[in-house]
Amino acid sequence: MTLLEARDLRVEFVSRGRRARAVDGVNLVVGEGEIVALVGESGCGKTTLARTLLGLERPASGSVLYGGVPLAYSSRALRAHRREVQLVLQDPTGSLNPRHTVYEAVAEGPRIHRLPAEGDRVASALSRAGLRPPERFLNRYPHELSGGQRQRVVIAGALALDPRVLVADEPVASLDASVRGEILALLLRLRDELGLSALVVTHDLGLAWNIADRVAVMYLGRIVESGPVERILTEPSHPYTQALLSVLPESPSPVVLGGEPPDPTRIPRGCRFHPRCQVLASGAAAETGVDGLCASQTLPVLPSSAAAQVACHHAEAREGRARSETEAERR
Amino acid sequence: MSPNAEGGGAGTSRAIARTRRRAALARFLRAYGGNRAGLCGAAILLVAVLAALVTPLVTDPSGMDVTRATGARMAPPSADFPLGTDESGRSVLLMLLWGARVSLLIGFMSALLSMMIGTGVGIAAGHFRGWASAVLMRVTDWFLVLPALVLALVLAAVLGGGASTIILAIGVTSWASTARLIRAQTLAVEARPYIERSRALGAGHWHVMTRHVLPNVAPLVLANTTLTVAGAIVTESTLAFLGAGSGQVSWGGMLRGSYDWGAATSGAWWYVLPPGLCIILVVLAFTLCGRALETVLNPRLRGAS
Amino acid sequence: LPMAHASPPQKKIVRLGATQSMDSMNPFLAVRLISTSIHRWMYGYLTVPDPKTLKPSPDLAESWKTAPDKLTWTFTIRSGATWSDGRPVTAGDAAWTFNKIMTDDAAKTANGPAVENFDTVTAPDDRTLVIKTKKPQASMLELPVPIVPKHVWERVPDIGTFENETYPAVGSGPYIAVEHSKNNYVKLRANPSYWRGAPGIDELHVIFYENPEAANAGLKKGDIDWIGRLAPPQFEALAGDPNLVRWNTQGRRAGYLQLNPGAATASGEPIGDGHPALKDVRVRRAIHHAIDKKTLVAQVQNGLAVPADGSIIPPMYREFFWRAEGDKAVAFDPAEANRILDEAGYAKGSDGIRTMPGGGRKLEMRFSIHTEDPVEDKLAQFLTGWLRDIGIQITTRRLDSNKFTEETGGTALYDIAISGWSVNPDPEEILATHLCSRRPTASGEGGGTESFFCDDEFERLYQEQLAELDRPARVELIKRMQERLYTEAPVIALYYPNNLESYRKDRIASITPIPEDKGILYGGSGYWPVYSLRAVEREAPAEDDSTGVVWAVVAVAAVVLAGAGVLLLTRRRRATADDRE
Amino acid sequence: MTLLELRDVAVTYRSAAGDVPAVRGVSLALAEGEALGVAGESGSGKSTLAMSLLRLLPRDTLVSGEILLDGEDVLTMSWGRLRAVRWASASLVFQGAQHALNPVRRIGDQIAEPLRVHGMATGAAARRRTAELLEQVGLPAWRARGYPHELSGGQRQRVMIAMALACSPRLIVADEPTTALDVMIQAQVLSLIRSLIAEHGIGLIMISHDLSVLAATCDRLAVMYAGRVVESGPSREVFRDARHPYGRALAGAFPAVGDPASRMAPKGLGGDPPDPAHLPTGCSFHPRCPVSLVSCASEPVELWPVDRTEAPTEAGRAEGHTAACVHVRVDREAR
Amino acid sequence: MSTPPGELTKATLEDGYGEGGRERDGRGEGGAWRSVARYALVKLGGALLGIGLVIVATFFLFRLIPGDPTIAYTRDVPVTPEQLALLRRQMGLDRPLGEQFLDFVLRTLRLDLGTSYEYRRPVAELIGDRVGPTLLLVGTGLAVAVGLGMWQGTRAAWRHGGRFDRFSTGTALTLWSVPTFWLGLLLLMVLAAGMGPIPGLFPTRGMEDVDAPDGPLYLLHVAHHLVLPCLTLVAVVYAQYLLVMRSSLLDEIGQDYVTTARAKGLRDDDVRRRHAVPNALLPTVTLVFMQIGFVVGGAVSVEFVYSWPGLGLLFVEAIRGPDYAVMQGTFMLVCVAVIVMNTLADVVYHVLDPRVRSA
Ligand SMILES: Nc1ncnc2c1ncn2[C@@H]1O[C@H](COP(=O)(O)OP(=O)(O)OP(=O)(O)O)[C@@H](O)[C@H]1O
Ligand SMILES: Nc1ncnc2c1ncn2[C@@H]1O[C@H](COP(=O)(O)OP(=O)(O)OP(=O)(O)O)[C@@H](O)[C@H]1O
Ligand SMILES: [Mg+2]
Ligand SMILES: [Mg+2]
Repeated sequence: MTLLEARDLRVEFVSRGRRARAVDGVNLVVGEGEIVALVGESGCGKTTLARTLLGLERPASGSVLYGGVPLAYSSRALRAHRREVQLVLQDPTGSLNPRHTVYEAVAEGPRIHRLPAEGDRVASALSRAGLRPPERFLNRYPHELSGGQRQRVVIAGALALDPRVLVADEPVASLDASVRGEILALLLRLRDELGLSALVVTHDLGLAWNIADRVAVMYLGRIVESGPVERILTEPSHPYTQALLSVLPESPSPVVLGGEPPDPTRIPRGCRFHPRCQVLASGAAAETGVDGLCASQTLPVLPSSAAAQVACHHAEAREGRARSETEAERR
Repeated sequence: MSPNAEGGGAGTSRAIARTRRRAALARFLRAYGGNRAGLCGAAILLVAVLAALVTPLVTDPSGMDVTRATGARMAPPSADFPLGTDESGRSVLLMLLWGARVSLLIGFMSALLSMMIGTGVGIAAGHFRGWASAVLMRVTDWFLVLPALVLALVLAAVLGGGASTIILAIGVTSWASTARLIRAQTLAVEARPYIERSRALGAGHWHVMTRHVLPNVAPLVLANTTLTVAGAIVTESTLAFLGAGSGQVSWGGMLRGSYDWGAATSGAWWYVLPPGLCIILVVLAFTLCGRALETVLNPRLRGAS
Repeated sequence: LPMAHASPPQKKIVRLGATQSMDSMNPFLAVRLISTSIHRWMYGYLTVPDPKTLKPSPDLAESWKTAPDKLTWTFTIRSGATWSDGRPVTAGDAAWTFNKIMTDDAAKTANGPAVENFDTVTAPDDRTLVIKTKKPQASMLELPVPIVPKHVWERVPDIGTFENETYPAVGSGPYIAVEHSKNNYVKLRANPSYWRGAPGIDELHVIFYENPEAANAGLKKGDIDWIGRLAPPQFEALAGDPNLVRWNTQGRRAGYLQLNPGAATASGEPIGDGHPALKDVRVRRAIHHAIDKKTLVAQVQNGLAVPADGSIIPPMYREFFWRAEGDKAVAFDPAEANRILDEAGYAKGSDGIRTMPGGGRKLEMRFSIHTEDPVEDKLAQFLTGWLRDIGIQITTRRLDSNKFTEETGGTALYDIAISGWSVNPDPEEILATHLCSRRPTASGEGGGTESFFCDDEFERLYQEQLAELDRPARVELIKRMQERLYTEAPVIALYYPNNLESYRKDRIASITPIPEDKGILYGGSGYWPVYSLRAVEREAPAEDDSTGVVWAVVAVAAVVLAGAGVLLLTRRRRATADDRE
Repeated sequence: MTLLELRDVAVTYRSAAGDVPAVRGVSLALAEGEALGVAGESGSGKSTLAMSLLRLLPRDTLVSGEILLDGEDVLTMSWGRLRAVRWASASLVFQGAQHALNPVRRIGDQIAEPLRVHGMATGAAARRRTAELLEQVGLPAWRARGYPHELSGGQRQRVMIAMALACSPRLIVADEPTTALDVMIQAQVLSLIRSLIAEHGIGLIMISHDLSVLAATCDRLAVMYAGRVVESGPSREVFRDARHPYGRALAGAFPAVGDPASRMAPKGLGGDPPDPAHLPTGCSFHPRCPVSLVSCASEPVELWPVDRTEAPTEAGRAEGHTAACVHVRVDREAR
Repeated sequence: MSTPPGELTKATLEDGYGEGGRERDGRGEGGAWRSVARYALVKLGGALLGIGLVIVATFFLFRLIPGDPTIAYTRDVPVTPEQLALLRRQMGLDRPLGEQFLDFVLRTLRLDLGTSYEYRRPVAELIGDRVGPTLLLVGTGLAVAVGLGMWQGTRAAWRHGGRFDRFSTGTALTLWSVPTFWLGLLLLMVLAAGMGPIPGLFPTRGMEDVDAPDGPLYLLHVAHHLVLPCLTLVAVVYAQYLLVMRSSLLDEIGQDYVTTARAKGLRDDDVRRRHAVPNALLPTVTLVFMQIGFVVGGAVSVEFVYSWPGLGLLFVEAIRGPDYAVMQGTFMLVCVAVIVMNTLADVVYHVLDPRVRSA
């Protein structure tokens, strides 16, 4: 069952007098008890998408649905929405007000929503986030905690509202490698124990492999490939996913894409990846005869489906050819 | 002490807040104690404020009444008048003490006014976006560059004499830098992820401004107010000297008096020097305290020095 | 230094310090005392007060006569008087000057009222000036109008904007202005062709100080030679300097309080918000009793004034001065004041403040003074103390002079106010300021009343003295008017400030005051003191300018040296910087 | 030939709150043309170590031990000699290139500055060399006229590298050169570094907290914990077969995508990083160690060779794989 | 684009994205200059707005004064009600406020600042006479104060905590606490009037004396007069520059690029001169200009004490008058001048700093 859904979402900014289409047509669902990873390089719109899902950003078009109901932007509706959907940010140090104790940090949500039995809520949220016994931490300040503990406090702050979905924007990127696993394990455990769904935004494919059920690869405001983690990360169809996987340190033959991060104020015509596409550059696309299409024909927005899907002329053509070949064989 | 979390929300949070405040205060005092200049300033201020507070208890205000003055005119220091007398035979020492009340009061009140305007405008301009903030900033910048003393003189001249006018004139002309500072700090605070987190928890403007921004800018406001008091005392004396005085015996007023009655040319140093030195001392003390507070409370500066 | 010290006769220079600067060099526009004084020295007037008697005596007008209708005046212009450019002074110049003021609004600025009553002014020939007035005008021989050279001024297109800053300026007075550095100084040179003969010095410099303390310092140091119009503290501060002569004489001025006696307009409508108690003459008298004029003189005027035992005409005018004597004199006597008030039914409350008879309004009054006047400020402090002793609470209001004039003269929004007036040799005008007709119109305009006083007796005496041509009889009438003012107390004279000046005796050999007996040096009417100035002969060349330059050179050298030192130091540092980081 | 040798280097910061021993006795050696990776969590003293190499620490910092650069001790050099050594013999690439470049000076000037300072080239020659360097790192020569803010993060990092190469030093110290960069840019920069090292035969010390990155770039790895090296050895070995429990945890934090063992099983290390001002006794890792023994709290540890055959040579300078864990010693002794 | 105001903290984004982290495309200088021009236009707009605000504020401030300007104008001169009415009509006081305001604005734009009550001369002319001396005093004072302050600030920051730092910061703070007029009076009493064994080295007043020498000696003459006023002004204001420079440089000292410069083998002096100071200087410039208002305030007291024939003195005289026309004119001029200076400084700063130039 879908909990949180983005339907044909578009978010735009005006930056330096130009329109930046940070999110440019995204369909994405997070099902109940599901962990979805959203990956992509810097500036592709991951954070914007996450913020829009929380109603922190207003979409230019499309809508955010929670439990099938489109989100309204009255402050009452937003507040209700934010009880169900919670955000965990990348930088736990920054996410905690240095002048607030752990207690106050965790109790902030319940106070805003005027929930009863604040103290109990805080304590239980802390212990669920793995800070046990909670009393030990209550009146500490953030600077008296380690990075991992801080991130746990942030997560506890979200848990204190009993949300159904956690949107985590790079939850471990600023943590030490050794601590990273602990936080990821916590997310997994919360899913198992509380049935909490999560959308994890990351640029780290290893993280997706570690905890996600599904992965969506984003490029320049669009999801270009999505599907189950095992399928996408082992047999990527989109050249971009392939490139991302290939630059992981251990991989044998890295495909380093040239150029700088793409610019959302200047989205290329046709396939938005084509100027950097190594497949197109290597001539492989020409072999399948889609090189013309790549530069001219815009790809449709991928639907929000749980199955593996890809937005690439070349992949489609190859698949099409493979299908026609099998069909031909069958025939 | 470890408050019992299960023991119910309100009590716990209050207990925590109390320990937290006590710990913060102790930490602050320790840090402040490490600042020698700041300690010096605080000591001088303590003496000045105490003197101002105690004066009405231990001395008789009739000493300020020219019709009851007992000394000779502009008499040099003597046993009866340790700092000599003024042109009406009043004790300069006594005038200094009573003048401290007015100077400090005007300093504090105008700094308070300035701080309230500055903080309000600064937080609003930093928190809200769009035209409202733009307008606020334009006005702030305008007040910031304008020559405050000139504007204060005009205001004092236009509104007529009196302590409240002086307070108003100084307050209205000195808030801009506070507002600038507070706005910058507000922007910095609002850029912190914990504000985003707070919003994601459902917080509204009021919550963000009062729970996050205000406590974070408060120390800066405190430090800045201390500096503003210093400026206000100097401005008051300058206004008094240039003829826009409050009409009460203040240090600036005494300097004006010594000037009007030719104390300097007739060699009455005891009438010219003490009020000026008092102003310097107190202003310097406020400045030192303000700077010490800034260093102690502002982590950015703490890193630098 | 290339300062050529030519040995031949050293110029005789006297430098006068003034704590005011010129508002304008154009005599049609200038109103400040400093400006009118300097114009007095630059231009001839029809008449000039006699240095002994202060009565009008011939200046540019050699003689004059009036027609029996008292409306036509014929002046004979001095023959042989010339402008400093060599042209003769003629009646045409005078006629042109008066006509200019009469016909050009801009030219009225300074002396408009003086010619208000003029009908025509003509010059039938070069030596005859005929002025026809609409009504008889007694002040005809005291016209404060400098006569300007027609041949220079008729080329001026717009008097209102003309600065008259071409030098040397063409004039007919004892001095010629040769240089004016705005807000710095005016340099005057003796007029060699002055009809009385050139003054005894070569140059007179008037140097403007904004800061009286600095002026004092300048006098002591010798930057200036003479300061006119000193405030008592400044005068006191100059004591003990062997090089200085301190000139302390009776002044023309009276300082007094005005008490709102129930202000009304000229037509009798009450206006303003004066305290009702002040309508009661007993209260006004009680206040008079509560004021210790001797202390006031000692404290506020540093003893450099005469306590007022009379009314608004100072004792300097011996003829007209009236002194309260015997039981008429109101002595400082708080007990008496309290008695009067108790008797009149103003009961003291528990706080020591009295209320109106039968309860009601407290005797809480405002005292209006000017902002930025230390003397008035101090006076207010004393008044507050004394009146509290008789159960009247005073709060001081400091008003800028605009508002002060408006509220104490027009709208009557005052209870007690400070006042003061310089009195001319003929006191008629000062007495007239207490006439009913001087009260303002309903819109609060015009008038020029000094007290909102309106008293039948006073009014009657005034009319009588107008018609009285016998001087002793007139003097008697005027004294009775003063007595009326004294007893009715719409104004309470406090003191008559002395005229305080000082000059360096190592620079100024002699100077004749006006009047010659114990008179005023600067600021008196006429040019006698500056005309009679004699400088001390000095053998040594005036070193002052070159010393300034020497010092400047020293200063510059010091700065350069310091700079070089700093540079050297940094060099040295750089050399050792190799082993530092 | 040894290019750089650290002998028992210790660095203690002086701060108002007391002394902070950030580096506590590190011995390392680097041969010419070799690439050494230093890994460790935040606060373990990596940057401190890097800065001490050129004596760039705050004036009042205490530094002891020996830092031999080409056999000459950096710590006892005169300032003049030190300035001559700086950049000419060893250069630095900092973590945050946006802050390490002077924002108000042109890129070309900044690259050419060390050339001028060390008298290697001036005027046109310096300009030519700058252009050459820029091209080496894949930037067009006209960028020399630009300012740092006109470049992206990756480009700036490349400018830093070009600058580091300017005087053809024999050693480059790169302190987290890719941490702030995006995946793809990170790959670009890393491949650039790798190729430059290979081409010029420069010695490299690369500092990172990402063991996987180091493993792919460096020949040897050293893992630091609380100011000490706790494991060192050839990079493959340390990454795949770490013997110190901390090294193992670090290596395990980077799963191989596609490896079923790590699917839905993130690995991590519990506990808090130590506060350098209040270090635990004995093995400073013992409070977090999953396999700690009672004796770990008291007994000091030193780097023991992992290879049982190898003799316990002077600590740290062994060519082979060493680790500072009692289990290593116990294993050895068990043989 | 269409984000509801207040619904997000754009500051986060501004800070995250504004700091020049992104690729820039305009590679030629042309783009940069266009941006400077645009910036200058924006600033000019701001300045015009500020000046407009000054005019509006002046009008209402001086209209707020209870009291009739005609009465003020005719003070000391007996006039009849008819004359007053005429004057009122001439001054336009009988017209509606809006019309009066419009008239005021138009006249101000034509530099017609009214007529002085006291001098009976156009205020603009009076101001014209006074501008020179004030420029001389403020200009010299500012130059010396800025030079001295920045030099000391640099030294102090570079070895912060050292003896020089403590000494110069302490001195500066103490001097900053001194009321300007008081210091002026003391200096006047001691150095100009002479006291005890100290001779009066400097003139007691003004900018020049009668018979000032001509030619180059005149400059010396004026310089001699300038010493004390300038000294007073500098003593009180230079602390600001010292402190600003010091803290600005302290900020820079911690930056990585300074470490890089040291790592490159630069001398300590070169690190400071070539790297740290230029960076610290840029933000200081803006602050320096913002303080001009403060300097002008100080100049008012100084001019008063030393009878320096400048605008400040005119202003004090006008306040004492009160001569509202002059007060109003001087106030407007000073405000406008300060605004213009600041705008200029902003634009210059913009041109100088490559970071903001193309942002
Ligand atoms: N408030 C904003 N104003 C203007 N542009 C914005 C704003 N927020 C985001 N953008 C632009 O939208 C694009 C997407 O930004 P976003 O932060 O969503 O990327 P991201 O994928 O999270 O990147 P990263 O991995 O660096 O966090 C960027 O190009 C950015 O410049
Ligand atoms: N100037 C200083 N004064 C006092 N302590 C310092 C100073 N600089 C660093 N430290 C402390 O020294 C320790 C080591 O710091 P260092 O920067 O070397 O760590 P690091 O391994 O580089 O960490 P990171 O991965 O975060 O860069 C830390 O605990 C740090 O707090
Ligand atoms: Mg992001
Ligand atoms: Mg580091």
